[in-house]
Amino acid sequence: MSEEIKNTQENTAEAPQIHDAELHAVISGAFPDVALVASPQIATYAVKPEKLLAFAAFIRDDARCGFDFPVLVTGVDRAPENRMEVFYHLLRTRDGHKVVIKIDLDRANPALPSLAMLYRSFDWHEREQMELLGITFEGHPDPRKLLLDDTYTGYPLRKEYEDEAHEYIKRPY
Amino acid sequence: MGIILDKLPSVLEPVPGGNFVLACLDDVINWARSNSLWPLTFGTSCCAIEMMHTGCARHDWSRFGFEVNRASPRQADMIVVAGTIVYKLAPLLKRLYDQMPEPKYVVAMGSCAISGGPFHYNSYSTLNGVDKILPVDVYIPGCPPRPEALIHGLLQLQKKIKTESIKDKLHG
Amino acid sequence: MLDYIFLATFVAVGAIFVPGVVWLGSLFRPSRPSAVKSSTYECGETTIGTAWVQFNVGYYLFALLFLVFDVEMIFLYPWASVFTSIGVVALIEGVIFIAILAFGLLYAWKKGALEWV
Amino acid sequence: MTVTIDCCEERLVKNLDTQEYWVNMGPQHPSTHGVLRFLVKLDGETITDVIPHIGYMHRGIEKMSENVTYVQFNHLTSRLDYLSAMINNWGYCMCVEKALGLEVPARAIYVRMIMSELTRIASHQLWWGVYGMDLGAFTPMMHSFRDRETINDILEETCGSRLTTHYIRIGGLSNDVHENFVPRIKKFIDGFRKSLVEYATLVSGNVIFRARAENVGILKPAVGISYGCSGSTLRGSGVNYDVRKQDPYGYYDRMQFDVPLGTKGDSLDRYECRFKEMEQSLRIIEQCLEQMEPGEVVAAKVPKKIKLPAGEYFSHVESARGDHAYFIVSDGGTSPCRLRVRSPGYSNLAVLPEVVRGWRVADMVTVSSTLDLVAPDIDR
Repeated sequence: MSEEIKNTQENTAEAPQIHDAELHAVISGAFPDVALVASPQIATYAVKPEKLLAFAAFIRDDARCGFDFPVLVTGVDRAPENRMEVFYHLLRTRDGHKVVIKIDLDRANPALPSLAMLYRSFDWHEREQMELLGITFEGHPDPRKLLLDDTYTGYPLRKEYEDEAHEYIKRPY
Repeated sequence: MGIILDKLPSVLEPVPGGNFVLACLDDVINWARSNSLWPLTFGTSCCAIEMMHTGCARHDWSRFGFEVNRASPRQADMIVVAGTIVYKLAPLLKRLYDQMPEPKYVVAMGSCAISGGPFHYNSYSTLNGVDKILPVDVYIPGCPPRPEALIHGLLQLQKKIKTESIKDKLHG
Repeated sequence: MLDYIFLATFVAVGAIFVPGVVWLGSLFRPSRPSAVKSSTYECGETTIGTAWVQFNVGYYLFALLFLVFDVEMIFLYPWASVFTSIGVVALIEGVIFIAILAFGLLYAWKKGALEWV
Repeated sequence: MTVTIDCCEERLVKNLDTQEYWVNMGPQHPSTHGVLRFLVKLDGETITDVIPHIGYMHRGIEKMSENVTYVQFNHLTSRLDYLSAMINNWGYCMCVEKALGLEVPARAIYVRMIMSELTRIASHQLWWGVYGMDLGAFTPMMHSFRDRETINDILEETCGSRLTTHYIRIGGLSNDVHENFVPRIKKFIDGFRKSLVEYATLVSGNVIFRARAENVGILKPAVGISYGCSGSTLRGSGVNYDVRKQDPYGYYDRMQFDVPLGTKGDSLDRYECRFKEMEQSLRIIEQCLEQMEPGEVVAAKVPKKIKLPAGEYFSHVESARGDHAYFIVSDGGTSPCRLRVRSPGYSNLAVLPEVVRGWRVADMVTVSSTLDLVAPDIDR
């Protein structure tokens, strides 16, 4: 399923620009099949859900990488291409270098392993993406709702979200 | 007792050894109530900061008797809804309002409390206007309204209280 | 006999005036009791679980100590009012009384009743 | 938890164990700034567990960004964390400018830095005043709000609004500074240095305050980093992470200022870090005033209809509460496909159960105040 998605990205984008050469060397050395993805500012690595835990543990614990500061978990609903992306932003507290892990998911039932036990901050971030976008994070210690109360049934951040009960007046620009 | 906007309508009888005041009971009760309205501390977002500034040294709403911020609704007379009310908070605000003793007043401060303000459109969780759940007495526009605007709004509330009468409150 | 009459009238006026004013107020106060109004206030939320739980015994010890010294305070009031008319003997009596209770406090302190858990 | 009294036999001791009960330090509470709800499990007075409930101020700003254009979204950033409105504006505008490759003139960057540091001082003043009020002293609030009014006057004269200033725009500023902007700031700096001494004697030196704040709520550095805390909350535990130093934006690399660090990570260290930060902000403003020259305040070619090329853009700034980041995923349209805001309070609050377990209810108020929480910043 994610094979053809990866191929479509490869040939459209030109060779991805390497932002951080020695980091790229370390990562491609340890994880040869993880591809660098074209992104204008930060080194972004596309990882498949099954390799995510190993990759994240490596990035955090390896001395040369040492990305210990969790910044963001973002779910992006690509409705037209019928797929979803999840971005993990990580950062090094000693010199501020950043890295992004990108995971492509199928839009029908987006699921990926949870990094809440590796980075405790992602506990809340993942719960929020769970309730706003409907992405299930397997192995999450406490998958309760965080921001919304239980009168919300749908997933508000999805593109086709409609809600009469909460008077959601859409006025696009 | 701050700036007295309108005198207490009463007749002063000079009597040897002191004075004798004749006033209608309504006026005395309204005069006492309007000059000692205790707000409930209920600030949610940016308007709460402006409410704090009104409570502090420079604007100082204690000149008009609003100074004592009560944390519990049991001892509060009015509730200044300062900030956005979302659907998760609405039932709680309604319960807080119900737990306040009579006579109680509601001031909707800021455009969020009046109509949802900047979050009126495109927000799935903002209650568009606190008057959907509470009977509002005074609306104060602004985002956030200046402390002077808040004081002006509260003085209008005082005028409104001065027109009340105990007979409709009892049977109303 | 006359003094008692003064005391009786003073108590009677007090007993009548305070509840009287409260009753007068209730005539003009609007009162609309409702179920929600009488529900417990807990920061806007409904309460969870009961509060009738067995809590720490340390509270009881503090209450006891407070009671002892509160009663001591009450005894000192009449003593203070007639202090000048009795003279030095009253001072010695008072100091002995307070010293005994201070010794009691010291014992409780050493016993560890004042350590907050 | 049994109480052992040596003079009684074992039997009496056994049935003295205590039960726990739940208490709501709920949305409407004097010491939870704004509407945060802490569900606290208490054993007597000792906290055995805290469950922070948030979402009472969740207005769905990220969903709103998908229906408004880039320019229209700018004013919502100052309503996110209204105490560092200017810094949020700058964070968002920097993200869009980097994506468009806009070159902001030097004077605009200097004014942005001055305004950001002024907002940081105003936010720390409010934090200091309300922290005193949380501990039961009403006087600090009066002092800090009196000084905060002078900053409000400066901001109002230039930006027109006291709190939710919408002054920093994509490509530069909305207008140039007022002519008595610089003299007023100089007068403020001298006056504020004197009142900083007054603040220190009023609260920092106060023995009751030190007893309540020293060694209370220890945050270990490793726990702080894993929970993503940032700002003075993390620097109180000795981790030297400040976006202005680690990932300098604007002209922060030209400024000489040091980052105050704590040692033990208790409430007093967090207090001292934030308190000394005010002094550093003054130094930055003075250096900016010297280096600033008159000139243009808006970039040359700001496109009328702003469309970011497809891709992911990230930028983060050091707001008064910590690392405030914007992540925009654009599919080439006039409004972002997805806009994610990292609010520092969100992670600072997540660490509270770790720090407060085992302490008393009164200590929880101290710890949650030194984390400097603002509800709309947490719930977005």
